[in-house]
Amino acid sequence: MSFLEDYVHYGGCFALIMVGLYVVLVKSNLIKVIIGINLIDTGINLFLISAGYIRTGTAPIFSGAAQEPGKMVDPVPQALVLTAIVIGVSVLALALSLAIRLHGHYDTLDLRKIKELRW
Amino acid sequence: MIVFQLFLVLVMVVAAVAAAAFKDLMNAVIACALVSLMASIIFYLLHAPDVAMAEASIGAGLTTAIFIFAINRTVRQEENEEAD
Amino acid sequence: MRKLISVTLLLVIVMIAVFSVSHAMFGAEGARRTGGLREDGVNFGRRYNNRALDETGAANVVAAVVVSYRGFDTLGEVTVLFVAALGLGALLYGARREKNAKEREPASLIVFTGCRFLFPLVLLFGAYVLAHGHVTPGGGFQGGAIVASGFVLVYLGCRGTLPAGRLAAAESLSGLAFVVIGFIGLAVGGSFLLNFLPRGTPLALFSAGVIPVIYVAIGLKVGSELGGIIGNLAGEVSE
Amino acid sequence: MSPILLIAVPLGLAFIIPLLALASRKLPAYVPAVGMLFNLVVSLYLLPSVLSKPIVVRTAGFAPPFSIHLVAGPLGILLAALIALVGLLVAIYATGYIREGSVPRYHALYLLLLVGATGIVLTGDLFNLFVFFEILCISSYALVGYRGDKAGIESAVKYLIQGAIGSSLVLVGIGFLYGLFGTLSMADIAGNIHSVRPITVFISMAFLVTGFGVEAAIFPLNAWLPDAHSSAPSSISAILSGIAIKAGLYAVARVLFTVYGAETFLPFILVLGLLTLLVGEMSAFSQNNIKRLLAYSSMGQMGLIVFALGLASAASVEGALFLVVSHGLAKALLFLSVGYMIYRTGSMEISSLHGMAKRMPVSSLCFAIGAFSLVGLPPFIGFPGKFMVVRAALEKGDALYTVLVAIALLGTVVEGAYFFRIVQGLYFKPAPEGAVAETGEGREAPFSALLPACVLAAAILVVGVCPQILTDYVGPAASDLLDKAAYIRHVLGV
Repeated sequence: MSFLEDYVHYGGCFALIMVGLYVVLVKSNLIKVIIGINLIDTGINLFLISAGYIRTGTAPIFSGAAQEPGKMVDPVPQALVLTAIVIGVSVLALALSLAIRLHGHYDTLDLRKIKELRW
Repeated sequence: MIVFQLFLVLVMVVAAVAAAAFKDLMNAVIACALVSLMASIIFYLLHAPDVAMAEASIGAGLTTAIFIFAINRTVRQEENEEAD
Repeated sequence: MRKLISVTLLLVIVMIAVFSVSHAMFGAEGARRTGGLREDGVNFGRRYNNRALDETGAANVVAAVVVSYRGFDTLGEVTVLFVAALGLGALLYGARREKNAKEREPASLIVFTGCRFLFPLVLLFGAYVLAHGHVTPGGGFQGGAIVASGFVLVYLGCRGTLPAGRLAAAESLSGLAFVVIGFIGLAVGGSFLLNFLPRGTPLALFSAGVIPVIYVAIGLKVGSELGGIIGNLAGEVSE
Repeated sequence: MSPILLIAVPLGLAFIIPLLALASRKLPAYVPAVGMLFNLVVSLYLLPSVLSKPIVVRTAGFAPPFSIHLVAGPLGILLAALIALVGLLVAIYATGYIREGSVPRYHALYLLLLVGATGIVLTGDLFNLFVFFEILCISSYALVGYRGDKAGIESAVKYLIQGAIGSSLVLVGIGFLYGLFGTLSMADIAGNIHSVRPITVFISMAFLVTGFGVEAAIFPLNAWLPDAHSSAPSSISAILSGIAIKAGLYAVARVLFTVYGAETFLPFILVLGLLTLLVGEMSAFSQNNIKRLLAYSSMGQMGLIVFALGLASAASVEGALFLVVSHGLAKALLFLSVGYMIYRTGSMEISSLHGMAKRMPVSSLCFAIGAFSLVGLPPFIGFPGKFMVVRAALEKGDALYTVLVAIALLGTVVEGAYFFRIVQGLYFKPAPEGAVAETGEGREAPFSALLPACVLAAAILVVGVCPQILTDYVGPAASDLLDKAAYIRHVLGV
């Protein structure tokens, strides 16, 4: 049971990253590919947070009552993930605007049909 | 507790697979939002309330809205895959 | 064929990843059990947890890390969002007119009234979250995102448009405020983004020196940028 | 004079641009030039003082490694000066060249791209490196698609998908490193790198190098490069070829040499560089599109630089850095001079450039200078760089290296062949039918385009004639990259 408790998050995040990578590699619809990138981002965020997790820990916030700083989980991955989430949204928004322009030019989002330049 | 976490992770992974499998992009986006929502609850359980808030508002909320606006301006159905 | 190659590749990566996570000292949990290597003087997380309250005055250690210790990252990250908003505007510049031609039907009265009622409340909640980032969970990004979701409400429910000029001005001014605060720190104490205001008593609203000020600037910037992004994608920003 | 000004001042200026755009339509075009002029002055002022000892800048008032720190060593400041110089000249070029689209946004994005590149070369923190890397990447995705035509949007999509996967890999690598060491400072990680099993460290290194390698266009990861560089506006092609891939390569080199000190990994890098070189030059040889040809030639030159880095002796790294500077200047010159030729003729076919020397003599001369410099002819800046690399490879004394450098020189011969073909076309072939007859076509490029091109050409000639100007700085920069112990000592102050 302890083993499961240690690795359940890692399992989940690697599964997410793999599903995302699979979508990016195999699917040919651009919006599907962007969904894949989004899944990868979520998976990586989960991975970073899991790396900072302590099973007996508390949230890294001092709230009134005296708390032991030694028991808090690692705050740095949380800060990194806050940054990573916003970066992920930025890339996503830009990708979707590109998808809109691409659709305007070709009337399709199927990357196999878009062969102006060689892939 | 561990059962709950296991359940959340399972739902998340299933939703991700569903997001990959749906042909209707709108459904795929909703599944994607579900992934983010589950991730946000897991973040909270991992003692990261700040990240949980950010993921819930940005990941599950705004991202979905952005996707839906973009799908409205393009196409909703994924093309059928040819055998390759 | 493509599927087969992809799946094999992915399996290989999974094996590698699992192998390296199973390392005994991996992550904070591994550190707790093995001790070693990561005393206070080496490990970021433990040091910040121990000293952040004294050094920055912020009860929320994550806020202290985001704004103070790694404030430069946050400046860069706000810039990334700025870049995305600019890039989106530049890319959709030519394409904006085409879809606006067809009028959308107006929302029903109930939706319209509901949105008008909710919009100020959403903004208020966003402002609360972004101003209290240093004492409770929340802060600039979360608050900004909530403000932006208020804009989504306006686009969807009230069929409203936001003037691009004012959004751009809010973006610029809040970004400038961030940089200027950084420069004041450089001028006062010789270090960019230095916390030059008094720390105050922990857990009060006016504590932690410069952290809430920066968080408000971040919140405004994130809110206006995400709002602009959504408006551009929805084709609802008036130039 | 703190090196942080190199990042913060242009950033502040970029934030002002949308405000200025509300007030005036013309004003934003001059902001990037102002910012880069400032950067050039500051970095040249700092350059002599960092040669002996790097300046370590702390942020938020906490000592390294416990806050983000910048490490302004000779390498960082040298590259920052290069970025500022090329950025300034291309910014001047763009004031006249960019007319259509959302012009203020173009200039803001352009300035932010340069901020990202400057941040990459100056930072001493791994995650901060990632953030600046993202600024660079995202602004270049947007700028590649800036014109909104079919080719631009399509190549931007390609670039974005590959780049996004690359940055995801970087983030995974950073996660592994943080999990293992609990620190993000590059110097701190470098000091502890031998305390864990090598295989575990290797995994994170593979992620990081692959991720940064996408931007650096190292061989198997470079599918986006020819499309992106050829479809972007010419001013952006100049920056992408001259600056952006160099910044990616800097990230790879910094991670490999400083963080990991990966000596055993270097032969692999060497071979990859050689492959990149050969693939790039061979593909360039068969191109009919001038901008695609230049893009593939960038790939070839990057291959040579990676090859030189892979040799990892002090002399070869000096040669590599010299090549970085020379290729940055020469490739920017080529794209700038070709920009108005394409604009005037409306075609990117090489055959349409025939006889250009009569119609646009200055641009053609600049093109020829850039081309000869890339090939490595003696009076130009490309020659000392290539010479240094070849000499360093021969100094290794191993027959294997001699063979490898011979293969690399073969690539140079191919490069010479196609560049001479183009220059011959420019000067000695008759113009295509009907080209001269059209009104206004024979005009030379405007002054705002000729000035940067002439300055670049002059720089190429001057440094080519007396390379000591540069070699004085390249030496300390190379040791900055190679001497891991000194880097750790300077940053952590032990």
